[in-house]
Amino acid sequence: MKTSKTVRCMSFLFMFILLFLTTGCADNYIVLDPKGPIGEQQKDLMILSTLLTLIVIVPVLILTFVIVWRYRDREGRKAKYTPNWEHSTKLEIIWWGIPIIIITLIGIVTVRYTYFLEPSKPLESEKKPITIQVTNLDWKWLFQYPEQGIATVNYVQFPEDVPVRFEVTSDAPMNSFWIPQLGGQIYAMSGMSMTLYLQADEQGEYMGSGANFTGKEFAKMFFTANATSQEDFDQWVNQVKNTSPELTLDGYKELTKQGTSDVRHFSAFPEGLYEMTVTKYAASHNHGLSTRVQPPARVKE
Amino acid sequence: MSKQSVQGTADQHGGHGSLKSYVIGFVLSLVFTIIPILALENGWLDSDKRIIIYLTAALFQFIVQLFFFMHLKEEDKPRYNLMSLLLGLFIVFLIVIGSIWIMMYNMVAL
Amino acid sequence: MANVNAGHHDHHPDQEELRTFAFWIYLMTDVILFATLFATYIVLQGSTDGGPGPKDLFQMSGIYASTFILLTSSFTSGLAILAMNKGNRLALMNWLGVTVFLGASFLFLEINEFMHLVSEGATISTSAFWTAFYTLVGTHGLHVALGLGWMIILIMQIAKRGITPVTKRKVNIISLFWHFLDVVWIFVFTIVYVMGVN
Amino acid sequence: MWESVKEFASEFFVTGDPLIYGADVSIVLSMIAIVSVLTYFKKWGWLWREWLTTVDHKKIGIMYILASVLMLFRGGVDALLMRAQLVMPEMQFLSGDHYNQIFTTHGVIMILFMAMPLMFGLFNVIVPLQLGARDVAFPFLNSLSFWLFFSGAMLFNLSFVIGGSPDAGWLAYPPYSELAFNPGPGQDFYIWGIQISGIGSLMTGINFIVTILKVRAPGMTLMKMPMFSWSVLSSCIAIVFAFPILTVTLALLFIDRYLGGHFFTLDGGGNPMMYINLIWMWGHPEVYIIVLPAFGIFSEIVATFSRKKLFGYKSMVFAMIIISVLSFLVWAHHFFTMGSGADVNAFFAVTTMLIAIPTGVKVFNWLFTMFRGKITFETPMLWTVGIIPNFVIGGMTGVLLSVAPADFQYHNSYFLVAHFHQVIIAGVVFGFFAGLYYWWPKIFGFKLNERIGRWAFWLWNIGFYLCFMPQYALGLMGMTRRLYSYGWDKGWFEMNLVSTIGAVIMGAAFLVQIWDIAHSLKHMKKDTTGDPWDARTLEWSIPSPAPFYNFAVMPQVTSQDDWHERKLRIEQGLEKPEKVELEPIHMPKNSGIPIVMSMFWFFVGFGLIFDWLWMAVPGFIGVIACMVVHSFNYDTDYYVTVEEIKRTEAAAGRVIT
Ligand code: HEA
Ligand code: HEA
Ligand code: CUA
Ligand SMILES: [Cu+2]
Repeated sequence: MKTSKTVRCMSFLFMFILLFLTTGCADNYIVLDPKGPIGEQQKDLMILSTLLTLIVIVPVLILTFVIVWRYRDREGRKAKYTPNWEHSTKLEIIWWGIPIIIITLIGIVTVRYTYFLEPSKPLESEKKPITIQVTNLDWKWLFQYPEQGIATVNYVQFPEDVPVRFEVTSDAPMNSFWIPQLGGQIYAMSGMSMTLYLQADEQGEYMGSGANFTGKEFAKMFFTANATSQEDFDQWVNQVKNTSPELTLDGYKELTKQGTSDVRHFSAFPEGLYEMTVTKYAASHNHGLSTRVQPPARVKE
Repeated sequence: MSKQSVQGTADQHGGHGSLKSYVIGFVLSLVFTIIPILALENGWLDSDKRIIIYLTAALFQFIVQLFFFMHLKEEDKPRYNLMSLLLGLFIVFLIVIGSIWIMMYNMVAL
Repeated sequence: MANVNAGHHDHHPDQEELRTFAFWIYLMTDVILFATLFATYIVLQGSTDGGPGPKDLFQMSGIYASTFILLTSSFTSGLAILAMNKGNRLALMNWLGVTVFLGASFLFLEINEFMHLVSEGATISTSAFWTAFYTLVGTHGLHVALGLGWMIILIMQIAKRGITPVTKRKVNIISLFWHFLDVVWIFVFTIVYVMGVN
Repeated sequence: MWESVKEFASEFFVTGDPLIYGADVSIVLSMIAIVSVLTYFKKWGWLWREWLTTVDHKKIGIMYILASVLMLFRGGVDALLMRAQLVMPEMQFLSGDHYNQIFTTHGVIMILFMAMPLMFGLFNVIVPLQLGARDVAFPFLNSLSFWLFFSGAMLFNLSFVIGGSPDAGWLAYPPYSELAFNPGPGQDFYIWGIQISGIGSLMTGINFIVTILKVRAPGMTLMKMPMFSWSVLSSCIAIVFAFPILTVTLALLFIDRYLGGHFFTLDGGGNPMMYINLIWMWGHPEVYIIVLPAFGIFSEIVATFSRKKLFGYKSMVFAMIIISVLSFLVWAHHFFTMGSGADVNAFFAVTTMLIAIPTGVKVFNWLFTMFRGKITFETPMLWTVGIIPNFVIGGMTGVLLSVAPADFQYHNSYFLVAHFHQVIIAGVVFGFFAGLYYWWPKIFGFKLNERIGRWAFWLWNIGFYLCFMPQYALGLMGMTRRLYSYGWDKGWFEMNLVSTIGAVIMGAAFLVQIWDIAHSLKHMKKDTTGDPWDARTLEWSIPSPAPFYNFAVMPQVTSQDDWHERKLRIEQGLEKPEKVELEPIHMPKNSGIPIVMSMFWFFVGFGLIFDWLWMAVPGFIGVIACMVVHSFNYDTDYYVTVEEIKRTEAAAGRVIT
């Protein structure tokens, strides 16, 4: 009798959990609700790999319940009992073989996607990418628009359907730059400028965050990534240019001090600030701001 | 630990190694030290290729020490010493090559 | 960790065999330790932060001398084993003494070199390269120093107790350790010094 | 004068938080209580002779287990505090600083001071008994390992009340853990606490490799060795090759902090990425180090309670060895997002996935051990059966994480937190619980109460699912780890609430277990058989608890489940309990050196943390002195007389003629 309770409780529990996972407001699962090509493909990959693993995992779970149920010790049971049966080459081949096959499949998919989704690979698009330089500071994000000449803190805006080339560095402990709905993250490290291409296919405000712990107020490092139409973007740039103060070198020094920050806008920033930030730590580091050849654009599958 | 519980023979790591083998080992180790020094001081080949000489000499030197001084090949069976050494060298290889590979070629940074 | 050689002793000869085996495994851990230091050194080799590099400051003649000294000491520690196997206690102690002397000379040269480098302005906090350099070479030096202390203690024990299964095992182990340090030095010599100035 | 004392104290002791004052008071009170009880009952001598200086592997094992349960409590309290802070958005329960310290100490304590010693405890108590050996190969070294672990753990825990705890995460990534950002002593406590206990772990690894390879009962070939011993061997192989890397990595960080080095600093050409690379070269093998012995435990339990031979023994052995080697090949999966390039990521993604294959083989072999068995569900088996689906799901999410491009989305999110708690709790913690329930009678001589045990099992499991399943969801909602607070706008409230409820249930489960122990102690039913589960391996052939010399007579092993086979033969009348010739048994003497030497290590660590050379240098000299004294000591063993063996066996209810 004990076992039947075991099984019942277990299955009850699983249902309960499933219920939770499916009913908890579905639109919260932002990672599974991507708004850009990179996030889209990462989601496909997540689903594909989940399905592939489930091919083995589900039978294993079922097998566990069946075996435990059927071979429990009780009065007058009919199931076989073979106390010395300890080897079967056939069975061994099956359970070495099936996982090998599944892993091979997942492996192939993974390797292909790894090359394809390499973060520094430009996105294929007719539109010219816009570059945004991101600096991780103690407990805020600084965004610089080298093409537009403006800068912002804890807020980044860009046009939809245009590839965004994020260049990411740090003037503080290592962080990780992440906008879940657009795609995966990349580490923000001092002395290096990491490249991450993302793109928003839809207008909207997306949550952005720092994903690698940097100290006391790390939890306050959320920012908003706002994808708008090209016109709105241009208008916003103009507005920032006309109404916001300038970011001076002293202003930057102020920003690097530890502390949180509200959203801020700057109509200009010191020439070459980003490059300076990177090279400050990269005196000997062999991958600072070298002008390396760009890898070829990715092609659609 | 009573004696019957210990595997392997009680043969002590004593009897091996003769004066001759030590002398040969010593001479060889001197040779493999002098070669890289000469290569360096006299500038044999060009500087990139010279590195191969250095590393080969070091490797031979290592083998000499292992066999002539540390008596690796005289071990009793099962050869746990040899096995652990091979596994150890494998891990050494991983640590060194892996670090270089991961650290020196960061592709995403531009 | 030097006390791997210690522990309770036993009159069964196989207990000594266990210890020798354990020491071998300890050596493997030391191999990994040095591998990690080497990996770090290699990765940070170029990170001189604009300061002096190996080519600027290394003085090879001293390094050659200490290399030959260490090689010779490896040989003499082997001779000590031979003497021990012949049951010649005095020769054993003498050869161990010679090894200690050579090891001490090696250390002396190394300390000298370090002092020279520091006087040239390359300290442990000059740049990542020098940090890695002092750490790697210094760790080897520390091992040598440890080995010396250990050998001296061993000579005292042999003087007191003669060649017994226990002292025999201890001598075997220390000589293994000494050869091992020689091997490590070969790689320090090759990778740090020779390739550094290449 | 008074002023300067006050100033010193305010820097030295952690101040300002009622929680910490509470802890201070309770620590002082319990110290006073312990000291006065010991003094009142005149137990100091007993404590010193029987426990502190012991070299008996069983007692050392018990001390490990005791310490680790204590640490489970400490780590668990940390977990509950974190869950309390996260229960709803914008909680004001803990400040950012405090929260950061708590998740750091939680991670470090759980893995290094809870899981590791619990594992070592079981190694110690069981492995020599399974092998039919008198003790481990090096009992003195074993005791030293324990005391080093203990000093390291105490040193680390001290940071809670003195100087301040580390707050850079359980792996202390630089540059945040460097002096420039983390000037307090907390990070040095981290370094020395782990360093000292790490040296102990390394020595344990060596000790058990030698024990298993060289000190087995006659006739027990490697392929007749019980599966738990195999798992210990494979785990120790990984220890021996991984822990030196940790030692070096921490030493380098310390050189940076103490001597002004530039390994991982921002300036001076330092390279923080190298630390990340190195620490995971240890960190990944470490997680398999703690899970492999659990695999061994499942194998023993499954065979015993299915009343069937373990299925696919050779395959199991092979799988385990592969896992321990492969675990060295996968470390970069922890930093796919560091930008090492597609080649590196692809390679390490594939090696990571490969581990699923041998792990799966083990799962299948457990299942087919039960297949056509006669399964009963005593607590050890209940845990094992509960673990299988749980661990399999955790392993599956591991495989999902190993899909490198997808990991760009999972990395450092609660999805990851859920993955590792699932493999660690379902694999390691529950596995060691299963082992504890299984071997408890052998260790202490009485069984734990089954009914209460079953309650604990259900509470732990329900709590577990409630706590960690929602965390997968949170990860997919974009919640990153190590957040001390989050806003209402994020939509993370419900799941966090459920998660916290789950954590509280696990806390209750832990209390039920403590109650189980207390209850069973009170209503103790002594195990007189020595073999309460009708089990299969040698440790069950001797009385419970095992006499200090383990085996009165060395067993002669002829088959894989030797004790089981012997029982069958006796039942069929093929083998009579034979007459035996007792011989005096050779035993190691107790030694006070390990504990003294570890105390000196403690002083070295403490002195260096506070830059007090007047303390560190004498401490170091003390360490050296202990080694020298020990090296000169040739009087370390004695013989147990036949008379005493007879008396001891008779007291355990065994007549030896
Ligand atoms: C005991 C501890 C333990 C164990 C056993 C595992 C097991 C595994 N882990 Fe986990 N892991 C951790 C502890 C552990 N892990 C910890 C602590 C961290 C995070 C640390 C931190 O960042 O703080 C981590 C993080 C972590 C990451 C990094 C993620 C990130 O930072 O972004 C990855 C990525 O690949 C990973 C993968 C795996 C895999 C593939 C396994 C595999 O070994 C799992 C294999 C098992 C199975 C798959 C189930 C059984 C198999 C079958 C039934 C056969 C068939 C199955 C298939 C074909 C799929 N783990
Ligand atoms: C062996 C490893 C292990 C174990 C067993 C656990 C057990 C638990 N862990 Fe932990 N955890 C880690 C290893 C482990 N963890 C690691 C390595 C990290 C990463 C750290 C980092 O980011 O650096 C982590 C991080 C971590 C986080 C993420 C923190 C963050 O990123 O912000 C959370 C959050 O929920 C958590 C929760 C829990 C819970 C609820 C348990 C429960 O299972 C605990 C069960 C509870 C008890 C056993 C309590 C018993 C005590 C009582 C009943 C007494 C009650 C009395 C009072 C409150 C006074 N853990
Ligand atoms: Cu990160 Cu260079
Ligand atoms: Cu891992």
